[in-house]
Amino acid sequence: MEKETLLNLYRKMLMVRFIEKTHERLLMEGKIQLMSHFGTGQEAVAIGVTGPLRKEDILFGTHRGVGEYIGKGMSAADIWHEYMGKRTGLSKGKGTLHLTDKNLNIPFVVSSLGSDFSISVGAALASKMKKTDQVTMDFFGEGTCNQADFHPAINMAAVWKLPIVFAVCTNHFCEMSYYTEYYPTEDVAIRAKGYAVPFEIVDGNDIEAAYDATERAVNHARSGKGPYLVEYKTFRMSLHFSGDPGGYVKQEDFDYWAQRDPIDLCQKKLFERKILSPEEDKKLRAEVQAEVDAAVESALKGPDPTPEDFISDIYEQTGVL
Amino acid sequence: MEKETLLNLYRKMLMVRFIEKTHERLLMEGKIQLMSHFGTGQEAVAIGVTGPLRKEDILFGTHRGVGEYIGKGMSAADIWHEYMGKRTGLSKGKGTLHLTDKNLNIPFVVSSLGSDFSISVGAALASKMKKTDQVTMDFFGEGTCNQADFHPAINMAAVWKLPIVFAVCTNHFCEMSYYTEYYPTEDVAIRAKGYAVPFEIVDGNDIEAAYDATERAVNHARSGKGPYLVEYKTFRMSLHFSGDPGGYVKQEDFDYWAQRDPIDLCQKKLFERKILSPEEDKKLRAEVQAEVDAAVESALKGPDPTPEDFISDIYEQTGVL
Amino acid sequence: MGRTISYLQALNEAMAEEMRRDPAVFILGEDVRMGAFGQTSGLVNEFGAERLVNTPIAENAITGVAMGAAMFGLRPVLELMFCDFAMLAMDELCNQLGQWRYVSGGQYSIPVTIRTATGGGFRMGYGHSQCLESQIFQAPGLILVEPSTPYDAKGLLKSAIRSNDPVLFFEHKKLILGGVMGEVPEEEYTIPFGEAVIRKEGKDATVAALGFMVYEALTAAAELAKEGIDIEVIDLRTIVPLDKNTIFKSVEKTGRLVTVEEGRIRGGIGAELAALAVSEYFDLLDAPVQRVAAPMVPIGGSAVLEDMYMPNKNSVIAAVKKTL
Amino acid sequence: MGRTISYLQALNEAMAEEMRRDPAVFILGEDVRMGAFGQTSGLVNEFGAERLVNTPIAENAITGVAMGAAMFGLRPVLELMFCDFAMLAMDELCNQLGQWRYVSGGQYSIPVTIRTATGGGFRMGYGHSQCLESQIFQAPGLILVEPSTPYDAKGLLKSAIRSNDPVLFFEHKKLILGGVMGEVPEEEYTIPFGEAVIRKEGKDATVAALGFMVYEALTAAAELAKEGIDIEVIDLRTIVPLDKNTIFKSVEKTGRLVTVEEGRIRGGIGAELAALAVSEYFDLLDAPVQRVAAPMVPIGGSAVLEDMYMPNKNSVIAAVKKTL
Ligand SMILES: Cc1ncc(C[n+]2csc(CCOP(=O)(O)OP(=O)(O)O)c2C)c(N)n1
Ligand SMILES: Cc1ncc(C[n+]2csc(CCOP(=O)(O)OP(=O)(O)O)c2C)c(N)n1
Ligand SMILES: [Mg+2]
Ligand SMILES: [Mg+2]
Repeated sequence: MEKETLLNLYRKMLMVRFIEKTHERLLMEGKIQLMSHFGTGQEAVAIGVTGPLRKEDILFGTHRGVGEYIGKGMSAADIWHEYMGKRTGLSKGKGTLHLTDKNLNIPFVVSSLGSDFSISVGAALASKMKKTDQVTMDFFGEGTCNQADFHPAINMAAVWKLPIVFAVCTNHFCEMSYYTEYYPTEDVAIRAKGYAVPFEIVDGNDIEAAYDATERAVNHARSGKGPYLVEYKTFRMSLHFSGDPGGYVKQEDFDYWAQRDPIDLCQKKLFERKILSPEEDKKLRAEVQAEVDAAVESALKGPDPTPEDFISDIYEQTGVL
Repeated sequence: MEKETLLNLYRKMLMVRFIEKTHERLLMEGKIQLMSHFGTGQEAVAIGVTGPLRKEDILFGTHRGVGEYIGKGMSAADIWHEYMGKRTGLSKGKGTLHLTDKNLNIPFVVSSLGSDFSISVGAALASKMKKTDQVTMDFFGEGTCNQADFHPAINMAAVWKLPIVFAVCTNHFCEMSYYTEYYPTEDVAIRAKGYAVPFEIVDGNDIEAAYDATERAVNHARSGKGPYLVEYKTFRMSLHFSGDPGGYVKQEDFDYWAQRDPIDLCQKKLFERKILSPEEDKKLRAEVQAEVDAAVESALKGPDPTPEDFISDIYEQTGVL
Repeated sequence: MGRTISYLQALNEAMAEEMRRDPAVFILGEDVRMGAFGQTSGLVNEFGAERLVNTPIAENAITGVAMGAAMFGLRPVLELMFCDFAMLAMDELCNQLGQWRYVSGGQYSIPVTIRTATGGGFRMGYGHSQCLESQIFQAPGLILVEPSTPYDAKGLLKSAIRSNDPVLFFEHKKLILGGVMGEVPEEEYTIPFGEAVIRKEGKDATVAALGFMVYEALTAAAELAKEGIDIEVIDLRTIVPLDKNTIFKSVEKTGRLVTVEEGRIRGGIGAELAALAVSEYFDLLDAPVQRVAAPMVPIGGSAVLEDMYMPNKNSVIAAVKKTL
Repeated sequence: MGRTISYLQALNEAMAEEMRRDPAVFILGEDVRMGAFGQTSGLVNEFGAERLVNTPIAENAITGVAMGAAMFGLRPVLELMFCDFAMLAMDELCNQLGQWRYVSGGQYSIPVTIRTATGGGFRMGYGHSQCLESQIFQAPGLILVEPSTPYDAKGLLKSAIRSNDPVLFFEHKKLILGGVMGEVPEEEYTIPFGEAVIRKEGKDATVAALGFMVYEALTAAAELAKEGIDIEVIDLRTIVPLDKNTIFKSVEKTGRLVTVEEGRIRGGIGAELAALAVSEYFDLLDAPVQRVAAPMVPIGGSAVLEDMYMPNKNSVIAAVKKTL
């Protein structure tokens, strides 16, 4: 992988981690109430899934943290203004956790897990019918992959040979249970066999492996060969959400994966390949944290939605409400 | 296969064919209005799917004709009283096409295709939790197998190792289209791979092959090894429903499958194996038709549901309605 | 005017004209190339299989597909064969389709039209005969339309397809299968949402009806006329937006309101109309509001049971008399 | 009496007692062993993983599983984590679960209890904050329950589990997460469906409220009392069956009706109550009926927007005053 690319991915992973750690701190300090699902330890998946995407490509992301949104091009400020429910947010504070940016082709973070499977297939159908060369990336967790609509969605994508990538993040958990409680198989990816959709399984903690697999998948989809499925194996190092009491994660699993922190692994590569020195790293981290802090500051000062905002954007036609 | 068994299956196939042909005739004569989906040419699937079942086994059948209901033990009279909406019907005329018989463990013929996938899994879960040795047979068409809930249903059955058989009737059509329009694969059965569920594919026009495959599947499920999936390949020789204008079936397909009529094939076996003579066959057919005619006669004279029937059976608790 | 066509043909023409006008319009649904009830039949010949997308049987998913396509520049017209099956798609319809424009802060418009067959009378049993409009109209962000004549069917469907808001479009089976005929001009026209129509003027009571029930109300009006009772029959045409103005102007004149729908009574459209009457227009009422609707009973398969279930002209007549 | 426990514990006790009493009772749902909001927490220790079945994320399918199990001798208690997700299961709930007893001609009873968390106030956004009771109560064959106190929660949940009819049981998040406490006897008891309760007697207006809104109504009552306005507050407790008797006996006294719910207004529970009032109890009304409910707007994620959405004591006070 090119030096520049790896460094850029590293910076994005730092941004993700720092935004989420900052969110955690603000919650602890009682400065905000917005609950969250953190993606600690999964940054290489989120950034690897989005790294090879073009701006015109379409991303349907997950509820877990900000990874793929940073990866697709959102800034810390974009996120914080919306997260804090300000009218300066991308969705005027109406979405908060449901981050949306039409400009970046991030159309939907759905509330009912799995309800976006088919919406993403519809987006890919539009690309195909309009003969653009956009790819749709549908990124979701292994728990979500048990939702009913996975089945008709991947089936339609396969039948219609749509330019779409299904990216499964197997982070070992569905809420407060190990995914193995809900799976008759070790791997998720073999489900693709039923639809003759090509698939692969990669190490989700290795940013290069994750990126490369995504690139192969996206190229396949863009070239008109139809859908592709990638499973990224990783481990959720945070609890399910900010109110999760915990107690169900096996210590040995936690310890094993703690050794494999994707940011540490990437840092090691950067040091070994002399792309980055420890001093530069320190500076970079300070810079990223400063960007996050500035975004928080600015968002905290942002204006609230107004009573007019409250009743606008429901219908385009006037006079209905 | 034992002589007795084959003869019995043959008789049941005749019963199915004659009931449906009689229904068709009554419609043409304007004697009844009840629309129908006929299963002409698929009798060996329906009878093969139900043949190896015990009375305590549970059947979730399809909307297509009366095959599996006859196979599971309903009589022509059971069917006609209900079909004609009489209060002497099994469901007092409230179900009509939705044939139900608690006594025979035929609990549900659902209106929304696929909504019974999970209901059948629930039935199998109950058998497992209650430690009975019942098997649940979930029988459906390949078009229905594209409905979303197929996925979570077979997944739960596999995860919980439930005593259930998924039986797919691939009759080449989903309503007025060839199933290949909706499938990225030739076979349906390989979908079982995604859940590590064992499966096989059989000739659905050969009653012995169909019966034997079902028997293997049912034995597997009954022995506690979990679900099993069988795909029966056949061809729908009738149109989708009594109002279908037709015109979309390829003549060569029709001609090919007309040579493979399951009743003719079975009759040939019976003659060759000297289980039945042509004279006996003639007598048998007359006998079966007589039974159908008597059932129709009796049903036509059956009493209609009353205003009290209309408002009963909604709640068990009184005074709610 | 002058030309008389069927309700079915009116729908078909509306789709054909809009597809001709705008290449972004396409049709999807189960067997739309053949046309389950015939609404879309023949369109494939002019527009090709690319613009008539046959889908697998998966109602929630195909609703999502329509939604996704609409967010990226197309104008899908989705057919959900029976409105009973809309229950399979309620998350997409009510949680997502109706709400996403708002939740995205107005970034996305989602111009989806969903056509679906409603209503009973064909002995199709509990899950193919219901009118479920009133189980959907609680959701924000959706437009709900139910035309009763070929003229309205065409004009309102064209408006639906052009609308940037998601529209649910209900077609009663008795209207599409029953061959209801009506005058429809050759010239292009559209009908705005939110305008009810007075089908028959009258002074003794206001009857607000919907879809096929408009005909039952008109038959009731004719019979009541023989007894000297002169009712005004309003065809709502759109459930959301609701034309309160036309309805309550009429009530101002008559002092009496009867609502008529084929769906079940509890929490129905009649409940909403009655509630509006008693909260916002209390002073206009000279008598109790009467609701004609189906009882809280499933629809039996037997013809006898279905007939007991169905509201009809007799229910309307009885209800009107109660208000006098 | 004497013992004070939380709403959450009351639910937990009801399930524990019923599981002890009847081995056919079991619990299923997403993460019920841990307990998403804590209702089922700890039960796995006494009853084992066999009777606390963790399910995959597939709301329509797990509803079907509960239904199938109930048809074959078990008494499932299903948790749908958020009532917003009930929209994914509407076919099973409304078309199948509520109707199958009838369609089978009474052959099958389907004793399923479905518990689900309803309501807003926790900044969870458009799809985790709604009250969707009024989108389900159009369906026949279901019982709908929404208790507001620990006492009612326990007694009604026990009745639900024992009922041979399918019951939807709504638990407002402010009640389960807010730690609402109340007296609950040690001794066993159940509460029949269809009996509303007068929480506060009064003579000037009848306020019929539901779930958490009962508390807003009581707060409103206290504030109105300072102005000399004496309202009667009724807690409906069950939506189906509805205790018309208690409500309209009160209206007979007060001549005024205000309905209060957190769900959206159109076709809501208040619409049904208002419609009943104006059709069956017209002569009792001395003033327009007022409906307090949420507007036809999605729930914004921003605290500011959610607060604008939410009906509260001030809406109740304003509505009451409009009736006087
Ligand atoms: C339809 C629906 N059901 C349940 C939930 C509640 N829920 C939120 S996150 C989650 C677990 C998702 O697991 P997975 O897809 O593996 O993603 P992860 O949380 O591990 O990132 C659940 C069940 C939901 N949001 N939507
Ligand atoms: C949820 C739902 N969608 C659509 C239909 C309408 N429908 C009735 S039969 C049928 C085709 C079913 O195909 P398949 O499962 O292959 O069974 P077959 O008719 O071939 O026996 C369809 C779409 C339905 N009954 N339920
Ligand atoms: Mg996960
Ligand atoms: Mg088929």
